This record gives sequence, C-alpha cells and structure tokens, in this order.
Amino acid sequence: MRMTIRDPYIAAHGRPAQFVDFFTHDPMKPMPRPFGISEIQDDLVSFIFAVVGKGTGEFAELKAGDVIDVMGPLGHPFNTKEPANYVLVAGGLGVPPLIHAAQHIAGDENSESTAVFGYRKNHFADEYVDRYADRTYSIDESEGNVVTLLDRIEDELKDGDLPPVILSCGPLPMMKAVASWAAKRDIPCQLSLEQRMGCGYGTCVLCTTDTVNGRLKVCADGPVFTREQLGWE
Amino acid sequence: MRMTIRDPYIAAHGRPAQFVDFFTHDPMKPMPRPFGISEIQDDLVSFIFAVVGKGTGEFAELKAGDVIDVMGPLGHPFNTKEPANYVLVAGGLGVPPLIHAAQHIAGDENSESTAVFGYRKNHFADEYVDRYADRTYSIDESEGNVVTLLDRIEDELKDGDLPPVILSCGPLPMMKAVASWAAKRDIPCQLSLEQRMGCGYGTCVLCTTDTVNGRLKVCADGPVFTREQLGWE
Amino acid sequence: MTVTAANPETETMDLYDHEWKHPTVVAGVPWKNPVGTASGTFQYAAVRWFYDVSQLGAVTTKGVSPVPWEGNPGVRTAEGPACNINAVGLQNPGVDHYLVDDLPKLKKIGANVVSNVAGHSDDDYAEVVAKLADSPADMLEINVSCPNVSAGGMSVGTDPVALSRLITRLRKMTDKPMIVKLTPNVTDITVPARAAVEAGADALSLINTIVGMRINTRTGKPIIDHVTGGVSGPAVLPIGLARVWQVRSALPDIPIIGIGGVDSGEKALEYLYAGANAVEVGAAALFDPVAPLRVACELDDLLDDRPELAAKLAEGKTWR
Amino acid sequence: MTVTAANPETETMDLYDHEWKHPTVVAGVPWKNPVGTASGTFQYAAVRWFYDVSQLGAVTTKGVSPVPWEGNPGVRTAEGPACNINAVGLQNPGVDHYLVDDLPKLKKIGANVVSNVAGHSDDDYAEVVAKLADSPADMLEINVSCPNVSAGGMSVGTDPVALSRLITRLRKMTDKPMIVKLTPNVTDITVPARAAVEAGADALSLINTIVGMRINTRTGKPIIDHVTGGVSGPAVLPIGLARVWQVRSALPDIPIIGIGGVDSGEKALEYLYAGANAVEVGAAALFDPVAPLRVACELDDLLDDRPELAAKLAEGKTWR
Repeated sequence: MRMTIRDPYIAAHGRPAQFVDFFTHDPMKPMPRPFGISEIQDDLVSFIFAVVGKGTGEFAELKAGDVIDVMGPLGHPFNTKEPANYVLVAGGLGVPPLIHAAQHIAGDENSESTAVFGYRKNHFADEYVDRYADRTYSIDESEGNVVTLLDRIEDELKDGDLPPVILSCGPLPMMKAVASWAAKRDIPCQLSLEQRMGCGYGTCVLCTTDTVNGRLKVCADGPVFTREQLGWE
Repeated sequence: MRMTIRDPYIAAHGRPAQFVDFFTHDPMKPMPRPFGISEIQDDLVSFIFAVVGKGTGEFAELKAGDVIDVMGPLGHPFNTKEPANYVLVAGGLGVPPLIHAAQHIAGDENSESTAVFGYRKNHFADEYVDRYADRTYSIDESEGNVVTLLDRIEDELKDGDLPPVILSCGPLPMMKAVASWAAKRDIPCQLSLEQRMGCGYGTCVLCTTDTVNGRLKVCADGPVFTREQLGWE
Repeated sequence: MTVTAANPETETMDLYDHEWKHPTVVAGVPWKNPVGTASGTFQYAAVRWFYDVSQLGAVTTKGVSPVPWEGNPGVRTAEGPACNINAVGLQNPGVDHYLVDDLPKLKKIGANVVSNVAGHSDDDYAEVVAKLADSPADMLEINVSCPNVSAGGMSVGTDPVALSRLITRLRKMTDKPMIVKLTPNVTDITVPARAAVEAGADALSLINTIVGMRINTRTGKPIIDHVTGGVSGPAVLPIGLARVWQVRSALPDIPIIGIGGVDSGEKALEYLYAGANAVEVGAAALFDPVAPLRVACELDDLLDDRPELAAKLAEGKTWR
Repeated sequence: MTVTAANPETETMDLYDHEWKHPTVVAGVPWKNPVGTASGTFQYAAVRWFYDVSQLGAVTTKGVSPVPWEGNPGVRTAEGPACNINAVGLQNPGVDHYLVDDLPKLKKIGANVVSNVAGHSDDDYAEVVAKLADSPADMLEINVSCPNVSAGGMSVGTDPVALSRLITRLRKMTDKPMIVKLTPNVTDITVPARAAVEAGADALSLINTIVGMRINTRTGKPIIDHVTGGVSGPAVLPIGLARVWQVRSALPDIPIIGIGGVDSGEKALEYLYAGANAVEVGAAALFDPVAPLRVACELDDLLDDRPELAAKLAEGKTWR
C-alpha cells in the first residue's frame, strides 16, 4: 500500500529514516502506528506499508480527502552530510525509508547513491527509487539476497570516486549480515532499526535496543544507529 | 431527536412498548442502546430519544442513508385487545412508546385513546400524538403533572362509552403515582418500565424489576407489567 | 426478529451449516469444537431463537443454587470502556427447576451441557451437586466466586484452604467431570488452581469476572446499586490470557477452559496458544447473540492452517 | 513538529493559557489542579516539547533505583483491546543521574515533583530515599510492585508484612510526604493499603498496572519477550475505580491518588467521586502527549459546576 498525506510541516522537516506516528480511529487500538517516510513532494508525504493487522488495515481503507491524526516527524535521520556514495541496502519493509534517502541524496550534488534492494518476490519499489538513485540493483529470494548483490558490486563500490557509506533498513538478520559485510571491508554503516513501539516520542521506553552505550530508545535515540554503536561485528 | 429507520421486519411486527436495540459503531461502547418504537409508517420505524451520552450521541449524528445495526422488536407490548378508552399517560422519555400506542389504537375501530402527556417544558410530542389520539391533554412543570391532568379529566373518563384502561410509561415516581391514582379508581393499568439493560433479549438478567412473581426481566418478561404484577398500590 | 450482529463478518459466514473439523476433548468429554458459552451469559429460553446451541462445543448454563435466588436489586449493570460490568448476584430459579426445565430441554436437542453450580455455603454446593450427580449433565462447573459463609463471607475462590475443603467434599459425591471456575481477583491464581486440582478437580475454567465499577458523574454515585460488579468483555482479554498462561505453566496437565474477552476465532486461538484446551464466550453474547457460534466457526477455520495445534486438541492435549 | 492529538476536543480547548480555578492539597502539598502524570509514562526530556509540565498538579517521574537499570530485553510492549501492555522492567539511569538531571530541571521550571522510587530489595529503596531526602523533590512515591528479593522475589506490594517492614524503614529516613503506589494484583487491596498507612505512608496511589499478555497467532508465541507485562489504558478504568472505592471505604482519611484509564476530565471526575483526592494520567500520554494537561483543563472546567466537590478538594478533603 502507498499512502500520501498533505502535511506542510512534515514535508518541510522530514529526513530519511524519520517516521510518522499514525493514529487509528479505533479506540480499541490506541497505540500509534509508526511508518517511515518514503518520499516527499512539495507538501505531500508518502508512505509505503503492508497491511499486517486491523490497525494498518484501517489506513488501507482511507479514501482521498480523508483526515487522519498523525504526529511527526519523529526520530533521528540517517546522517548524509559527508560527500559519499551512499549504498542504500534494504529489504522488505525497510525499503521505503531508503527511497526517501535516495531522494534526499539526489538533492545533494556532492553525493551519489546506489540502491541495493532485496525483495521476497515482486520488485515493487524499483520504479520509485529509480527516479532518485544513481544506480539501482535489486534481487528477490529466487536469486539470493542483498549480500549476494553487495558481493557482486563490491569492486564497483571500491573503484568509485566517492567513498561508500552503507545506510540500511530491513529485517534484523539482514541488517546484521549487512553490518558484518561492511565491518569486514571497513565501510561505514548506519542502520535504521525496527522495534515494536509505544509512544514514538521517547516517554515510555517501550522500544529499546542494546547498544555499547546501554539500552537505548529506538524511537528517540534512533531509529538510526551506527554499526559501532550497536556493537555489531 | 427523532430518527427513522427502514426495516420491513420491525415495521411489520413492532407493537407499542416494544423496543429495538441499537448498536454503536464504537467498540468501547459494546452494549446495545434500547429505544422504544414511537411510530411506524409502511416499512419505516421512528424513534424519539434524548442524547444522554456518547452512545446516543453517535445516533444523533447519523445522516440519511447511513446503515446501522439493530435488533428487534424486543419485549412484550401493551395489551390493547379489549375494547377500551386507552388512556396513554406518559412523561419525559416515556412519551414515544405511547405515540405508537395511539397510532396502534387508531387502527382499531373498537377502541379509542386519550393522550395525557407531561413535559418538563416544551410540549414536543403533541403534534405527533394529535394525529392518532382521539383526545390529547398535555401539561408542563409550570402547571402541574400528569396526575393533575388525570384529576381534571376523571369525570370525562368515567362518563365515556368505553371503560378506561391506563397505559403508562415514564419516570418511576410518575408511574407509581399514576398506578396509585388508577388503583384508587379501580382502573386497569399497564406500565412499561425503563431499566438499564444488558443484552435486551433475555439472556443476561441484568435488567430486572421486583414483581409479585419475583424479580423478572424488564427486557423479556416486560417491559410492560400490570399494576397488579408490580404490586403497586 | 431482525438479527444483525455487531460483527460484519457474521454476514459473510454461513454459521448455520458448518461441518465441524476440529473437535477437542476436555477432561475426557468430547466437544464438537473448542468453544462453549460462559456461565451467566447463557439462558436457553433466550438464546434458542438465534441458533442451534447443540452445535457448540459445550453449553455452560447459568449457575444454579439449591433454592431460587433473586439476585441483587436495582440497577445491575454499567458499561466500561470495551467491557460490561454486571452485578446480577446469581439470580436463578434453583436446581429443581433446572432439572425439569433447562437441562432436559438442552439434552433433548443433543447439547453437551456443563452445569454451573453456585452456593453461599459448602452445604449449598453439596445439595446442588447431589441432585446433579444423577442428572444427564455432561460436566459440572463449580463457581467458587460467590460470597460464601463457609469461607467467612469471602468467595471460596480466594481462600485456597476453604476451596480445597469444598472441592474435596464435592469430589466424593459424583463421578462427573468437575470443572472449577477460578476468580482472577487473587494475588496468585496458581495457588487456588493447585488447591482445586489437588482436591480432585478434573479441569479448571478461568477467568471469572474482575471486580470493577463506574460512577455517574451527574449524581456522583455508583451506577450499579450494588456499587461494584464483575468486569467482562473485550477489555479483560490480556488479563485472562496471562492467567491461563500462569496456570498452564504451574500445572502442565490439567485441562483448562480459557475465558475472558473472546469475541473472535482469532482471540480464541490466543487462549489455545496460551495453553487452554477450549474457550468459553461470555460477554460477547450480550452484544451479539450468535457470538459463541460465530467464534466456533471462525476458530474451526483458523485451525485448518494449524494442524499441529488441531491434532493436540483432538487428543485432549494442549499447545504448551 | 506537527502535533495532532487523538482527542478532537484538544483542538477546541486552549490548553496553553488556562487559569487554574480548582486546586487541591495532597498530604499537605498544594497541587495547582488534581491531575498529575503517572510514573513510568513521564520523561521530562520527551514531554517538555509538548507543554509546560509545571502547569500540572504534579509531575511523577519515572522510578529511580540506586544504580542504573537496563530493564527487560527485546520486545517490551503489546496492544490489547483499549489498552497497552508494558514490560519495561523499570529501566532508568539511576538516582544519581536523576539528582543532577531531571529533578533540578523540573524544579527550575517550577514543577511540583513526585519522585518515584524503585528497588529490588529493601536496601535499594533505602539507598534511593536517603539520597532523595535532602533533594528538592516535593513528594516521594514508593513503587512497591517491583519483584523484591527482600520479599522472596515477589513484589512487596503483594505481601503486607514485607510492605509494612519496608515502609516503616523508609518512614524514618525522611519527612517528605511519602506516597505508596499499590498494585491491584492482590486478593484484597485494602490489606496492603492499611499496612502501608499504619507503617507511615502519607498517601496512597492506585492502581499500578494489571498483569496481562497477548499472543501472536502467527507464531503461537507471546508478543512480549518477558511474556507478561502490565496492562494500562482505558480498559482498566472500572478496575481502578473499584480499588479506589474499596480503599476509601476502608481508610476514610488517607489521601488517595487515583490511577487507571484516565484520559478525560470526565473520567478523572469519576475517580474524585470514588474518593480520590487527585488523579494521575498514565497510558493516555502514550497515545496523546498532551493528555495530562488536557485532562487537567477538562477537569478544572467540570469542577466549575460542582462547587461542593471543588471546595472539599481545595481543603485536602474528598467527596466520600
């Protein structure tokens, strides 16, 4: 599902890997649903999500013109300040924030981006990321995974003019594999974590992850952490 | 508030003092809201209700064409089989079922009806009941109450061709006063009780009233009980 | 009667012509499916208009006492967020009436009947169980949440010593499978659970309602005349699940019937994964008369995709 | 940041320029209004962006322990019908950090601060209270729901003897008003309530969360890694109200702070009519960051029409 909302504030301030809390209209489901921003055009903000339950199902049924309650942007974004070839490694529902990363980097003339997307089956996001990324590689489960792709393009990354920096989002085992691949090659790696969240703004401490600095909040201290912070090797 | 629903089954089977359970769309308010039928035209069934909380408030916000969940008709109606001058004594939210009683009796050439309505201020239901009742008397708190009216028309009732039978619905103190008035004059009296209800169909035993036959369910054994059943003197 | 249920799924399922695929066994008694009614929310005279109750795994009837009880006077119910609060006070026409009315009628249509037993003293329970021992009831369920003079006015379910004494006494009176229905209003539910099982209970059902109340902010007074009542409905689901999980962790082998907030096959499934052998649908039937049958149908279909769980249930075993 | 709160009433009320009309007094401490935050749902660093927390009756901070606690690993939360289930495990940076960070920051902006104290042993509590005794904290709240080695691993709140011992010890260490926060996971909450008061508690706050859980029906496993967690949110309102009513009935004079399911001024009012002197807003702040301030404003306006109740609160008395 792709959903676009009009919100000038979020559109102006949203950065890659930041998320927006969506509130259902069902009081039986009081917790906000966090969705990563996938694209911003003028004052329109887009999200791509899968319907995993009745909470997200409600959003799938929205019609153009409906009004919903949201709060955001929340969390700390990827750091893309340094000129680099940002390698956007994503799988599954980790893909949308990296489309936004590609879009963001496309606006920075000192950097470029290389999308490396893994899908279960349908390469659904290639059409979106193609518009922004300098190069797009994608793979589905029938051929391998994102590490297969990274191995394939390793020389290309090494030989490029800009130093590679990995930005990644996706299932935990995938991100750990990506972090390990990066560690071995001494490539900087920022990882945007997913965790079952509470408030989204840092008050409830329900979404944490273990880091070398202790157990930190994914929503407010993250969702982006460096490989070093997470102590992943 | 007046609300009309299209439901051929309820329209065909609904009798005076029967009620319909309305379900909110708010899962936080799972209990049905029982409303007494106030009028039936073809397959349209009307209800008059006051907005007393967020549950009833939801119904006040419905627009024409909206679909809601209802269950009914429920409960036992007034018995209007015998030829009589049915004296419809109602106060407050007890008025709507007696409009329906007037309508029902108007269709019976052997009986007639005399509406005796008490209001707090605005005589809101006179226009509806006038269409059906043979005589309408009403009063508001500035002048007195329904017993004031009954006293006033006592001779008229006595001198009529048909024997009077009281059908009553309203606040408990009013109904007790009416029953007492009827008892002293040996006039038969049927009372439709209100009680905070559960299921509405007789399974939960949450709405009971004390009768000479024990504690009976208002929803399924009532809501209509005779003065004798209630043991009111 | 026009019946439009609160859950739109009802309209798209054929509830009235379902072939049961996944039976279970509770304390040796076969159930067509793992869904029954919860005591206190089932009156045959009211429910029979809506569906064939013999299609349920079991029908648990309203608690019966040795003599008719009138229950509590006045307003008996209030609504909470996603729940009902009830203070019926176990009104019922007494065991003698039950033996000539509800029970034979239910057995005649082939229902699997769990007869719920209530009492205000140990003698009360004994008198009812004595009469049910020779009846066609399939199982007995002992409601130990009623205030009990033999336990000093507290409910026997909150006093493991009194509970043990009561169940030991009742156990000698009947060979019928005996379920003890536990109250959640205790510090550690595994204590009465163990007491009941060691005294001879064949199964446990949990949870009974949780003490709660509402206040009318116009009058400043409690809505229910009895002040407090028992909370049931969707709101209590997480609490019921945790209690079933705890009891299953403490007692790996005792059959457990999970109760509390079940209004869909999906939620019934949560109870089965928490370690229950079956579930009972209670408050949902107040909002939707066909809820127990709908839950049974939904669960039956969900079990199609869970052959391992279904196989365990069919043998009277559980997931955990 | 775009903040659109879940409750549409927020948009029509001016929350940020409210003149408080109805103050209260809790255990001798003046509150601007009868609404505070509930411990565990308030982090100053997160909340300060949304509103001026000094406008609340009180700010109850997250429980602090003698040393930093990391809390529970993995998934810590699940959603229930109309509730949240949390298993944070009292993660906090420790009392020393609190004394140089949150507490001085909150006192600097003029907040009325209730410092919540956590411990896994009586010594833990004593160490924290010793350090808070000389701090600018306005009140202390003792969280007795944590598993405690001094009570054999159970929570002190479920063991009246252990509770009495703990509060007696802490009482000697400070003159600050001391609130004991009671757990509802007990058979009879008036027993620990009485034990706490007799041991020297100046006030009681209740209820803490109720043990609950959810299961993922795709995996058949508990959603929360710790299996069970604490249920809070709208669903627990009737249960919290009943516990406040019960404690108020048993202890007519002790100040009570009502907690559980308060997300509107109307619900806060129910607690005041049940006998509370004030309320705390907990889970609602997870769904709506400004909920505590909104509830305070709504309640302040509702009290306009209830001068008798407002007058009692202003004197530190209660409705019942």
